[in-house]
Amino acid sequence: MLENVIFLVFGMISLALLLNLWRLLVGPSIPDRILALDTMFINSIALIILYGLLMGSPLYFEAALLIAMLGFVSTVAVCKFLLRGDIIE
Amino acid sequence: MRVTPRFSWLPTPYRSLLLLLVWLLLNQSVELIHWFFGTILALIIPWISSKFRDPQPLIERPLLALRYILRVFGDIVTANAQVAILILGPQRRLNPAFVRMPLDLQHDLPITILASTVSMTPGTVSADVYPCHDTQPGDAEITQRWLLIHVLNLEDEAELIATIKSRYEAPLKEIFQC
Amino acid sequence: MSHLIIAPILLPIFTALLIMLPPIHYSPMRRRWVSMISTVILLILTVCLLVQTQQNGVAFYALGAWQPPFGIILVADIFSVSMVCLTSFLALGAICYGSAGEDERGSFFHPLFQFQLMGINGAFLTGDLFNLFVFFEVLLIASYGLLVHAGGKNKTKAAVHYVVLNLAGSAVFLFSLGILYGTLGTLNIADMAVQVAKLPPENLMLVKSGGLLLLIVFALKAAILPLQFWLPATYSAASPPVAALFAVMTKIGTYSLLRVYTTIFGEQAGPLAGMASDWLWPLGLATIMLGAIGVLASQDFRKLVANLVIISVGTLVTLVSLQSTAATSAILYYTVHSTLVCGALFLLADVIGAQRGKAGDRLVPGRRMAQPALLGTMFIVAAIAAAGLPPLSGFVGKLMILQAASSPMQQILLWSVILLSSLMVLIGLSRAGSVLFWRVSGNEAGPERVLPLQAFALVWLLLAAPLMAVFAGPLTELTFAAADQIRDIQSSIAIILGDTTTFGGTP
Amino acid sequence: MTLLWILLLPLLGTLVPVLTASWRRSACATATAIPPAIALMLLFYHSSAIFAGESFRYTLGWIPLLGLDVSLRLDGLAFLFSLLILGIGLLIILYARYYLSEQDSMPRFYAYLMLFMTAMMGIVLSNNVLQLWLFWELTSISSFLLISYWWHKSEARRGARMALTVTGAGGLCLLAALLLLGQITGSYDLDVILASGAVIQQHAWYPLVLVLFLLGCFTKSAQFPFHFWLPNAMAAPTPVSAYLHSATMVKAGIFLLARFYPAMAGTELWFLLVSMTGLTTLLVGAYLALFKHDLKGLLAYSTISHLGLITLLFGMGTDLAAVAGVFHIINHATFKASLFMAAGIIDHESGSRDMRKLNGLWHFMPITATLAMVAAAAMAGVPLLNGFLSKEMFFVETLQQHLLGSLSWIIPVLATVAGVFSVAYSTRFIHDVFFNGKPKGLTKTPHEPPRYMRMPVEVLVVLCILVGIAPGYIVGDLLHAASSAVLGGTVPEYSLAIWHGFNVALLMSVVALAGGALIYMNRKHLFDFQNTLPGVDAINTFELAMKSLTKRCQQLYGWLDNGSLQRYLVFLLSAVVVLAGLPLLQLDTLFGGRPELPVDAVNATGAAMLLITAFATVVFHRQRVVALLMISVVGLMVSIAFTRFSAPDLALTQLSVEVVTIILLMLALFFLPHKTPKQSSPTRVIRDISLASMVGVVIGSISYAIMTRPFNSISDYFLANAKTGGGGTNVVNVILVDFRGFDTFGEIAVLGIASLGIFKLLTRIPVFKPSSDGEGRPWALERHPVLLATVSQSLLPLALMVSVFIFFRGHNLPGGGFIAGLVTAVALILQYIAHGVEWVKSRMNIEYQRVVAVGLMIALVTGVASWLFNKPFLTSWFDYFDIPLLGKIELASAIAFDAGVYVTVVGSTLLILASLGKMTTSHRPVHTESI
Amino acid sequence: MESLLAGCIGFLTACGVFLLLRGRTFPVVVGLTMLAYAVNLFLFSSGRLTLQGAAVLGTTDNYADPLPQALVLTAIVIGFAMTAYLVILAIRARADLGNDHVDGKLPENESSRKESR
Amino acid sequence: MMQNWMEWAVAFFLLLGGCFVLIGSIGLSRMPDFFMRLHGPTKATTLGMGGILLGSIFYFSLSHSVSVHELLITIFLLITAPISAHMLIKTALHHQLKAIDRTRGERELKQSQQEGSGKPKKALTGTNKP
Ligand code: NA
Ligand code: NA
Repeated sequence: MLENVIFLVFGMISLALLLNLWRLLVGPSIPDRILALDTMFINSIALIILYGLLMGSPLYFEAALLIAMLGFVSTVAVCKFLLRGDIIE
Repeated sequence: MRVTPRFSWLPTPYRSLLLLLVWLLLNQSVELIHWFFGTILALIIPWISSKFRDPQPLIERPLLALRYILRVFGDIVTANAQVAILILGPQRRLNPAFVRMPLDLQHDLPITILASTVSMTPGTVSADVYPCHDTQPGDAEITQRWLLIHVLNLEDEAELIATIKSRYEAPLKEIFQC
Repeated sequence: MSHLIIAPILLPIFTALLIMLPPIHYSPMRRRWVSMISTVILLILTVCLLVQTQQNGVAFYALGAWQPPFGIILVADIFSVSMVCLTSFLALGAICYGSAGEDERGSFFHPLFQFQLMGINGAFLTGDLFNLFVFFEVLLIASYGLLVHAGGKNKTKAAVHYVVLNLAGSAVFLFSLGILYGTLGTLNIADMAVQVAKLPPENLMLVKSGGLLLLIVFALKAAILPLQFWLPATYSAASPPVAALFAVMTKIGTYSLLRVYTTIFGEQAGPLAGMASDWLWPLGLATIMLGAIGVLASQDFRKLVANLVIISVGTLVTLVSLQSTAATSAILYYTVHSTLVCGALFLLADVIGAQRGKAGDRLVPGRRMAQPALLGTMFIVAAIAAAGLPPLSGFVGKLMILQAASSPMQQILLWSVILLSSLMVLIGLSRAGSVLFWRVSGNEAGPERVLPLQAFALVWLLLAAPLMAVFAGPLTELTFAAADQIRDIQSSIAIILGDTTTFGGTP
Repeated sequence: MTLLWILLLPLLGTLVPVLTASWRRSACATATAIPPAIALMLLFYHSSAIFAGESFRYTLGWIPLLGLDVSLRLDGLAFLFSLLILGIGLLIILYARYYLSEQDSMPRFYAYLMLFMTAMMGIVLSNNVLQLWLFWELTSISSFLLISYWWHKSEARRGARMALTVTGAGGLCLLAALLLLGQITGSYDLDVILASGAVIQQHAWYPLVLVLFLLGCFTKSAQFPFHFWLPNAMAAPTPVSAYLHSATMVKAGIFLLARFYPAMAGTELWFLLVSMTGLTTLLVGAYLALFKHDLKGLLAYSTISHLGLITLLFGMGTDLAAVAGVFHIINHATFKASLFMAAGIIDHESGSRDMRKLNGLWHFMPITATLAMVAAAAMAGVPLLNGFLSKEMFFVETLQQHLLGSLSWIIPVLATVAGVFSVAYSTRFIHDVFFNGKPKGLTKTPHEPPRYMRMPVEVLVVLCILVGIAPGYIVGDLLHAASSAVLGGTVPEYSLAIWHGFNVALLMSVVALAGGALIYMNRKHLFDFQNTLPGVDAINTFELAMKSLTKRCQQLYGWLDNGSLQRYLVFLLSAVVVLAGLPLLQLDTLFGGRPELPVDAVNATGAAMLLITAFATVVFHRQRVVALLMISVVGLMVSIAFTRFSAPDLALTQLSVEVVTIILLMLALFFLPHKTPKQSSPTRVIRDISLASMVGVVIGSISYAIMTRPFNSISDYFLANAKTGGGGTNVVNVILVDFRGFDTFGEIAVLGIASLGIFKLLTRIPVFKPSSDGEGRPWALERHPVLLATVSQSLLPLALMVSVFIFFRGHNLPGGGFIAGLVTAVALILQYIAHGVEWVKSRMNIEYQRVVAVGLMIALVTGVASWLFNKPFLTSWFDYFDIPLLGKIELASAIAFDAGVYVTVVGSTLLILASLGKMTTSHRPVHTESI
Repeated sequence: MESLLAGCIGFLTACGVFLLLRGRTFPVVVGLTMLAYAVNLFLFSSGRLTLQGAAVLGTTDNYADPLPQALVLTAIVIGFAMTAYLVILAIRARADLGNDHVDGKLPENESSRKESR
Repeated sequence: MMQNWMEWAVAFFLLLGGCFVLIGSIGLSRMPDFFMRLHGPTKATTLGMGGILLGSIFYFSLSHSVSVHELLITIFLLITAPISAHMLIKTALHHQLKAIDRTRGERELKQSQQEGSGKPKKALTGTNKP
């Protein structure tokens, strides 16, 4: 029963990812795209956690953790770039 | 409010506590050895990174802080539910708005916490804090600052501001005694 | 277990790090001297290693004590060690020249130089294909850094081309590594040779495409037609000592070609044996001709020298395709000769350019030189050697090359190309010399003089030409020994993988 | 051994003038003359034995594996030439002492001269053909130096280069010929080759060999049609002309003909090529000589024609002809050298060589005039002079031969015609210079030269006369010895008598003398006729040819290489398609039989996202920020794929590297245009698309073929030994730090070096700081948003904690030094982003390049430490310790190595990003040199 | 699955190559980055695909081939270093040569009009 | 029994999380202007992630030993998500993205941006500084 649930959730997240992708592609503005990217990062955390569940192995936790950290940094960096051009000033 | 830490070797006790917790979480064990190394790291790392910390008001009312956190968690759940409904519901019923809210808080840390809370909770995202000032060491200029909020579906501006002030800003002033 | 084998890799990086750290890195003088002294030590060590190898035959160094084919190994045979010797010999000249002041025209000259040495020596010594990739990258990244030393538009422009091309090349290298590992299941070169021998037929063609991708990689490094266009701009833009050191970089490409296609795809490789020769032979000859054309087309001396490098590469590649002991031994001798001569010529171009004022090394009338006799003599020596005229090393090299051709077909093609190209080189060099030294405008010379260190560097490199001719007897014995050794795959495999390993399948 | 000394002495002689440069001129000259003088004595010391028909050998091993040894042989022919080279050489030294002016550098001249002398001696003494070739080329080089001695004169430079080019080309042909000879006979030893004439002439390649060989000889000996370089070599100082271009170097080709006579001569082909070339040269030279107004020009062409004569003699293939040839070599050397020196004297003392100006010099320099006249008479073949004798023999031979069958009579006729012209130009040389009225427009009044400048001429002229009167006594033995050497033993009967009675040959001589005089008298018409002919200036033609060659090469090169990177890349990628694609065509099926894994919806989604975003990156590549966002999704998907296919370490690394790359690219984008202008033409785009898709197809199919093939690799060993041998359960990490730690060592070296190079690139860079973004929007005013600043401060310790955790677990679980390092670096970069460089620098002032160095040093030292235990570099060590209360902990050398990795990564990443960031701030990186 | 991955690798390669052939430095950098992704996947796939087989001892019974993973790790790091260098070099070239064309000079057709920034 | 109960919990949390994640993305895709799109991801996602992470915590706690480190990710997201949103909305404001017309308080917003530009900036130079 749990497997089915997991697959169902997989489906939801895949759908979510595709919606993000849609937003990423159509934009229209760059902030929209960044928002989509950021969301994508977060959703992919969910994806990886689910993999961990599916494979029953905790080995993928760090990947998720890293995405959480690094996704934030890259979003911030892009925003800083759009705001100031010079992200390390 | 107090900015200078109680012990020089332990600049940020609560942060160290948090770090120890994090270490235990990471290693997923409460064995002695992890307590040992965790403590060491929890002491060393804040000490190393203390240079990278501008003087901020310290937590004076830990229990209050704990209550605040719990309350926020509660609000998050409700907020998410509301937003979910708003999102799924018809859009024309939504009436978004930008709201400017005067801040009684003056220091960066509390303001940050407040802004984050606002972003987490009912249909609001804190957009900006202004007038901005670069947080350079030394110049802690105290000015009246505003919080700009975007609301997904605004019924009553005054009420919203009132809730935020009473529910979040006031406790924060309490916690940091500022 | 002699650690001497790995010294040529570790000493340079140690020196580089030493130079980057206090207290050395504070003063230019300290950086210089540490760098030079360490290079001298390197030379001594490599010579010792050569002697050792000559006495004890092929030896390998299992890093981390993990036995091949599982761990990475360094292989010391006469050929590889001779290349390492060559590198350190050349390096000493270049580093001395650089220490005459060029090194202070930019940051990190000596560290980068030493890193480059590490990379080159590693590439020569390693017995593991992926490790070869790693060392390629080491020497490449160091060369990127050195290429832009002392700045300038030309350097930047050349660097962009050089870097992008080599990045693409590295990608190709990785593709081919993937193919070879995915089909042979190993990375140790000797073991690959064994695996190729017992390859199931359905994998043959995959391995072939992998092997030919390697050919592209090495061709790019070696600058073989049609992948040689980057070379003239790059080498002529680089700062003199760097260009001098670069003279050996193309040889890494040719060396790797030799290594891979005599070992992995050697006689034992059955259907794949000598699969590269069909491509290398025509391309090599074409490269020689193109280099010769370039020599005549060059409008400044550095470009001319760069084209000499291309000719030498073409010659070596052609020899690689011959796959015979005589050819291999010719490769070794000619590599050493051409590398040193071209290195010297790059340095010479610089001092000449400096003394000719605005004209620089462009082939136009220029200011009278301050030391025409000294530079003229050096030029003539270098030119004679480069043109393969007697009595210097080039002549011996040419004899070896011409004698390496065995079948009539080879003789007709190889000889005509070689002889024609050397005639063109003769014409080009005599033109260059007469313009540079004889077409002077005005009578007063400039203030520039050759500095002692520069003079030493030039003499050091140029002395090789006569010496290699005088001692050609023992040297040719050495090269033939090296050729026999490198071509006797069976026994080197027996040494590396233990006698138990034998070729299955079709020998 | 003495043979070696005969060769070595002139070589040492090259040093003498250099060492004695500071001495007085005469002293220097004398010193220079000593070594060849000794050599000459040594030579004479052998003379009796040589005349007795002996020959000497000397061999010294040099490069046995190439069949090249120092191998000398002294026989009659070698003796004769050595005599000429050394003897005339000595005279030239003496002559040059007075000829060269004060501002000419005499030591340089002597040095070159001695070098040339060495080379010539080497040729004539060689007993190994490779060694012979060595010296042959050496003569070309040294003659280049001598001709260009007055390098400030353009004609000297051009003449020198022309001579070098022509003779150099010939030399290369000769080399080919000699190598082929060596292969045919199986030895490069001259004795062997000469002994195996039959084998050579039967061999299929004989024609090729002969042609190449003759090309070598003819270019050197200025035979038609390669004669043109010789007159232009007259730009050289006269001693050089006298020595190289009359007596010695031009004779080298003849020498080769003589030397290889036994091996090569005697065939139809030999006769045809050699004699016809000789005949043509004889005529052309003789004819053209008459019209040269330049004294040396006249002598040059006469030399050409005499060389032709000798060639013709050797071409006839009869023994007597050969003897005559040898004899004429001697005679020509004597009179022509003396004539050149006389011409030099005239030039030297009257300031001109133009016969239109030079007239009636008899009154100014009677003695020189007499000498010149005698020599000229010898050249014309006047009886009682040496020239007459050899020319008689020549005429006789022309009558003896029947090589052209019924047309054989043509040869003597043409020979006579040539004789006529040679008389004519000799007459002109005498009359037009020493008589024929008064000198016109000379810069100075001519007078006799210094005593010793004239002496060499006197010596040679005396020789001419002596030989002419008493040939038997003077040159009998020499000629016999030389001829026997040429013919390989058997010398035919010949008499050196002056008077053979009335015969056709005598008649021919008479006709020649009379006709010559006749022609000279009414030369006017001939000159007019000649002027109507279009004159070809060899030197300009040559220069033009060279120029056009260069131009052609430049055009061709420019056409191949237009300096466009895109073209180079197209070559590279096409090579990939061809070389990797062709084998695939022979691969019958891609699928290798290994069952495929099932595809589920999620993977499909992931793949779809990967493909779409990759495509979007291409589509949006001109809006750079958007492209960046797209490609970061690609990277994210790739790392998710790694996660999916059970490579967590890869996923982690890919992720962290990607984020750093994105940050880097955005830093870069600040200094680059934010949009790419549209530029590629449609055709270009189509070309690129097709090439790209071909590469993609090839790579894709290969990877499919590999993935579906059964596989066994060395990896099982790693799985088996990771725990026991490497002390870790994360096999990938154990491979990285232990099994293949050396790769990692190189890898972090690359990272460190890259950061150094980047630092280098960024110093003294002229930055362009845009004031607004792509749409021309001015930048926002707030530099460091409060919220971000505050949060990033509190994130730092958290991130450090995490990286410590990742570092330590790496050995047993996914993670390790590299990833930990990147996490730390990113956390610090976040501080840079949130607070700016100044803020960070004021808190942490470290020179990152030192951090890099320290990191690498840690790794290096860890590796070397294993030497202490007499283990190879990077041999790992680990052990488990039981600490009371705390429990069991593992210590491993791999951890120290990984620490090195960690520090290097942090250092390099920060060095790269921070120094890029620093660029825009007020302060520059620490080293302020140019890059 | 293999065919899907192979297709992705091929497509990534194609896209990377196309961008690599553009005339400006930045697209070239992006192209090389994408090519690097393709290369990494390719090299990784040479060890064949395994599900639920992370090469951590004791976590599973069929391990993925760890060697290619190690190789890819090295390749990633080296690729990062190289890309970084190229990026900075692009900046340098823009600063030195005044434009961001890979040949340092704008092609004739647009050298006339001002480069868009 | 206990086991079963835990499984139900896992399923519940996972489904909850999945739904919220999906809803967040739906909001992202269908909201009319940027500012409204922002709400979905920043909120729904936090709870969605929380749900999934809780699910994972329960799952591993029942299958393996107790596993709570997913909490870390939650903490991280709670700290960072608002800041990302903040930076994004700042960017949007800087890019002067249009909110839909019926958005109230945009006038004050413009005004605020004027105020925001309090002190002039020194760092802004458009000139080529060698
Ligand atoms: Na800055
Ligand atoms: Na900056």
